Amino acid sequence: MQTDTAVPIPFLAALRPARWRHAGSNIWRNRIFYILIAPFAALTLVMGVWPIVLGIIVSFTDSYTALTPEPTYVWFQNYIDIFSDDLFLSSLWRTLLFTVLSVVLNVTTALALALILSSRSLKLAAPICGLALFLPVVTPEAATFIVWKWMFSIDFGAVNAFLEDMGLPDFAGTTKPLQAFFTLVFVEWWHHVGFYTIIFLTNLKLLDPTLDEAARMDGARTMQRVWNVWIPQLRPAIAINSIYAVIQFLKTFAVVVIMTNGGPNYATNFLSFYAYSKFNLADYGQALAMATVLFAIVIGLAVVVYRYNEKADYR
Amino acid sequence: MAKLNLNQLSKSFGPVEVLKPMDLEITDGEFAVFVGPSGCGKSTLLRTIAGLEESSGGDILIDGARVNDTDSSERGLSMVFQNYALYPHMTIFENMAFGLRIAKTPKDEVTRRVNKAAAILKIEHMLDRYPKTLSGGQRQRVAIGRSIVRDPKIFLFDEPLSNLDAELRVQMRIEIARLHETLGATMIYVTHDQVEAMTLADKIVVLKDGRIEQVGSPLDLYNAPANRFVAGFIGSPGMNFLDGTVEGAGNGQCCVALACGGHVALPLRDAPAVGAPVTIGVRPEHVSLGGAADEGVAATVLLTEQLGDETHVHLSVKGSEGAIVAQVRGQVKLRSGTGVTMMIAPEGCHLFDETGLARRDPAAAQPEIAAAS
Amino acid sequence: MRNGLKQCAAAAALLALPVGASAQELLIWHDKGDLGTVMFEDIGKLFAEEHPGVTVRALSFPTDQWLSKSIAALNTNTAPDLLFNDNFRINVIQQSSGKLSGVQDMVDGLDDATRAALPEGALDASTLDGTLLMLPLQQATGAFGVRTSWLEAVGEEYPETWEDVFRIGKKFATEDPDGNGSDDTFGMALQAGNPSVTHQMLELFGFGAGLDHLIIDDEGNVVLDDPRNAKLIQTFLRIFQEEGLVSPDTINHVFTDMYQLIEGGRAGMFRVLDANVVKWDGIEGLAGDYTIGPIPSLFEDEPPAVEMHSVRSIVVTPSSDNPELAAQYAAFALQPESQAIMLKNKGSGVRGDIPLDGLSDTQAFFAKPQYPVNPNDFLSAKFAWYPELQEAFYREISDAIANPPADFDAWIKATAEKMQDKVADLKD
Amino acid sequence: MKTRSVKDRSVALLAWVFMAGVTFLFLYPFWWMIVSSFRSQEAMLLEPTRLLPESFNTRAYGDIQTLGGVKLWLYTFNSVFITVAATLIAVGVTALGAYALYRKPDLPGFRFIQFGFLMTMMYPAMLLVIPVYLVVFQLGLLGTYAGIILFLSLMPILFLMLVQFFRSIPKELIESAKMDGASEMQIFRKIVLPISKPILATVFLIGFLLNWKQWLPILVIATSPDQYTLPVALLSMNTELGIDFQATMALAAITTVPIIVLFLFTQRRVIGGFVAGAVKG
Repeated sequence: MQTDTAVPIPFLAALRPARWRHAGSNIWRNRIFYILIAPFAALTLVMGVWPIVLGIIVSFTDSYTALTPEPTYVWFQNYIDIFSDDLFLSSLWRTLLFTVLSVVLNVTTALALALILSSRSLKLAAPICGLALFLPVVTPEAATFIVWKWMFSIDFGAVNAFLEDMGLPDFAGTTKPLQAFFTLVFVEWWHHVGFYTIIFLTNLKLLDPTLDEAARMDGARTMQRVWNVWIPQLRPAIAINSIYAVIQFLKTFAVVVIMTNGGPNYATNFLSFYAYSKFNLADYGQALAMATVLFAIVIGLAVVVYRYNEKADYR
Repeated sequence: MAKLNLNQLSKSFGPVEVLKPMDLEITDGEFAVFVGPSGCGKSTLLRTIAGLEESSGGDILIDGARVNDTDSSERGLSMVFQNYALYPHMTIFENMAFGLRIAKTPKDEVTRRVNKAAAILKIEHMLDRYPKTLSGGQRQRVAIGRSIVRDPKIFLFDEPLSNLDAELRVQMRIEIARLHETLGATMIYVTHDQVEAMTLADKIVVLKDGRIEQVGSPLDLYNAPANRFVAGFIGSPGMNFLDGTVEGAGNGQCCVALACGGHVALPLRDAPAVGAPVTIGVRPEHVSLGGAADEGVAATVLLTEQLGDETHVHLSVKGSEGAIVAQVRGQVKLRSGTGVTMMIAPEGCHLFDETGLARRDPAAAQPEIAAAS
Repeated sequence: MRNGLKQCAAAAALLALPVGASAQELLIWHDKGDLGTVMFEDIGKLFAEEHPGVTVRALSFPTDQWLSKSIAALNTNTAPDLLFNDNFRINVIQQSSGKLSGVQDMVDGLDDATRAALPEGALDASTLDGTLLMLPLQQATGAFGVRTSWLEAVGEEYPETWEDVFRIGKKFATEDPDGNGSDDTFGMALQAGNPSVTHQMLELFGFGAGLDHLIIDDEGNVVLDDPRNAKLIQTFLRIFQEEGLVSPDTINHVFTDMYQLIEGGRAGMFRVLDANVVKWDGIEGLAGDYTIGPIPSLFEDEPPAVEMHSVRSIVVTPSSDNPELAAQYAAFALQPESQAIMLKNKGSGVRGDIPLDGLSDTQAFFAKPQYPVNPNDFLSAKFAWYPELQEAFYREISDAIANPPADFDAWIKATAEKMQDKVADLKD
Repeated sequence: MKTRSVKDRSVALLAWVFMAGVTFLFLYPFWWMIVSSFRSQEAMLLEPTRLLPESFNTRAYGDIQTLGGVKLWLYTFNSVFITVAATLIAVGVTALGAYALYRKPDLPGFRFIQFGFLMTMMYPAMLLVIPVYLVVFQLGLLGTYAGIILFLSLMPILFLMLVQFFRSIPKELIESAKMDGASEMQIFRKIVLPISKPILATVFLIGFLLNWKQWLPILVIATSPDQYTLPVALLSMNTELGIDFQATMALAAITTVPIIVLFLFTQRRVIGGFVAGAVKG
């Protein structure tokens, strides 16, 4: 999702070393599987592994020569450069802050929305509401972000018109640093929360109803049941959603390109956007050094989560 | 029709040895049942025979020919799986015909054989239907039919009845027994249910932790379990175990003092040394109850299970953690807490030494004792 | 099966062909929109009369895409035959790729009349590090425009000084000059969304008012805290602090947003470029309702003037399949008949000897200047690192817009020192 | 009991009102987009939140027939062609690969492929575009449909969904076929493929929706607006090609509405597929 991308933690198991036992005959006997996997392997290598490796290599080269047949290697100079660039450091912290805020906001609100949607009182309205929540997930973000950009326009945006009708003060939208940051938090929430809600909703439907019935028999109130019966059972779903959300929001990009271009006063200059703007000016070395840093952060997080899950499994 | 020999067959998954080197012979037309608790390796053994798992050592011989490196489809076997494994996108007919069609069998031959198998299992009327419209029992029949169609040398069954409800299970058990009789084929059957094993098998192979504990006919295993595990596993309700110490031996007799009080003297020439801890095993039908006047072990009734023609009385005795079950003929009513005397028939006793092995005089001596009692 | 494979291979080969490549086609990338495309293709039709079989295709990209695509294409040898843009952007792509080899030969090969008609200023602006990098085709002038009906509505005249601008701006914002009954107008439209657009505004106001330099002088000394420069900066910051003078969004605005306000009738004062007027003449509500004039004055001793905003130039790329043909086309674009087409579509050419008949009043304002044209210092042509300095300076400006400095003098002094450090850094 | 039901009813009412508000929040931008595409900019300024257009002003739809010198139908064709081609390749290639990896994860080399794929999934997708640009350049595929389609056909989420599905096939089904004498090719063609048909349809649908949204890889790999798809054209329009608000909304509507309709018709499948890909990845 680009929801496109999400990291399946169990696949880290692939890190285990392969066994190359009597390889020759094994390969011949399983040639059909090699044939089946060949296109996939080729695609993964050409459009995945190669670019990643190339990306890391280029991050060690002088941007000016990066695309020539014999690039000049400057080794860690690009990394030194970006880490002595205040704008990069601030965008790194800003990205992390944005990620934490968004993860908490999305996971909690998605959980709340899912609980409400699964309550019996909504009846037939629930599926319609669920569809509405999910709609932004599948619609082109170029369109939805442009719409939101105009909705937040302080000149003729619907948001301020609405606030005015309600007698509330205007909202600065993307025109002031702090407000712009939160505008993006909101728009990203609007775009993604449906996905997390649906995951929670599906998990809620899979819950063991007898536990809830038992709690009901014990006289637990709704909130007590939510807190003591449902949420503990949803813990795996909360974990999965959090992982997805962390990865989702770490790479926040399109919304910046479309709505703020990193402004105002760099208040929404997130890491991937900053890297991309370096790329646009052919600063390949620094752009890919930044990409590599972000990649390392994602891998680090994934490993931590994987370790944690592994431990939890043995509990 | 074929016989199967395993020769020091073993199987490991990485460092874990799930099957320790084992020998086994299953003769032509025999119905062999692999039984054991879950995780004992019985399914792995079956799957290794089938060729679905690679063996790590030893030989598998079918009719004397080594098949370890032969593809499973060329071993001439068929298998019935626990979850039926019917192809959901094919009709019953297509399911049963699949193997033959793969083998490029002529069309009318396919039809003939499928119809024949369907007739044996009485599923002719559902050949056009899809698996999802069938009940569990019907699906199991189709799965068996699919095996029959292929006319295999050996039929393999992997816990085929465990997904069925109790009533259906009994019914299908009988049908499989009848099928074995009709076809006279060699069959290997895996189950964790010792009742199925007892009722179906010509030969039971008891496995535990990847090792064969004992091989024999159902009654051999019942009457002369080789060790404490087999003794406890075969028979329902299970054998009772009482701890004791050898207090005297000689003259072909072994005298054991029970921890719960009382003594048992068994005929045993090669008895453990005096003072050695042993376990006495006795089946519920060899435990009887007497009044306070009778000589025996004092026991307290925990509960009684009324089965109509007989009653299982659960007793608590000193020095034994679990309950001792006595199988009493007829309908007996005993209030829990009642004190009774428990009596053990010495001829029904099995003696297990410290390592759990049964100590028993050579088979030749047994009939004498039996005659004596 | 084998046939299928062949078809697949053929299809794949077809897919792998770049779209629209052909030997006798010249491709130009520019960022001047549909009118720019018409302009180049019309010149192409004239050119084809002398070179039968040649077609010229022009593609317009959004400016940021033009920049990144041109850089990437030069670096990967996938560029089109010709690239056209403002001189400072050609400088940027050269600094990011180093692939352009200059046009001295082309200029030397021009006929005498054409060579003589090329202003020296335009050639200077087309020079980077001492090499004549690009062929100037248009000299763009920046002026100031005010909505005439709005002036009438609030009872004002064309603003001559910045004090006038602030006063009129306030009235525009509060007195509903368009009479639509709603409070939706601003005094001025501006762009401050990134370093280069903000710089353009500062240059327009600064050079137009007679400054010689903006941040640094020809030697690279920081002149920011020079009283005249400081006044410009202070005035610029004041624009953002005056209530309603500009839309609060301005801090994010690039020219599209700015044009949105202008063309949508939301702002009363704005920048006018030669390139704008042809399009604006066709916009209902705007055409005929704005007065073009000199830049508001900052200093009493300077005459009212306009700014030489940029020189729009063309380069032949090394990846061109037909470099000679491309060069011929570029030179052809300097011929009087081509220049006339440019004037008609984009409001300007570079030659001083083009006939001006058939132009609208607004076009004539730029084609035949009535005011002195103060040149931009075009320091990016002199210092390769100038854009980076611009960016550093922009960070300070945008920070000051977001958090107005309490003591401006101290701020400008501190900023000048920072820039001095930055220059020292960059010179290394 | 009576008080309880009153309370229940008020809670239900509250839930209704709240969720109605939420639904409105999620649907309104789409509505606003469509309505705005029929309203002139002046009208928008006067009454930004009007729920119905004063009149159906279709000027914008006419004006965007050509954008940046390229016909709207070409953008549309590119969108459909690139999306369908990339998704078809993605589904085919990924399904075969996922099946092979699911069946024989331990074959020599397979772990490496899986590892590489895992890394690809973890690399921030947006930034992967940068080195991919360099690779596509080295392959000589810059500015070609092939370059764009190849990159778009690498779709991790499809892999997750497919592996999830293959894992759900009882392994006995395959073993049974093996015992029946079927070769691996026969198992794949006669057993696995037929029972995978529904999931392949779902995966195709989701792949289609996701690829339709793509813009950055196309923007970066394309060398000319001739190869742009609707979302990329929309983006360009928003920045410069046009600054016409009404036309922007019209193009946004053209980009979005077909996808909304497709989604509404297939929502069960799509949502189910997303969940399947996510829940146990």
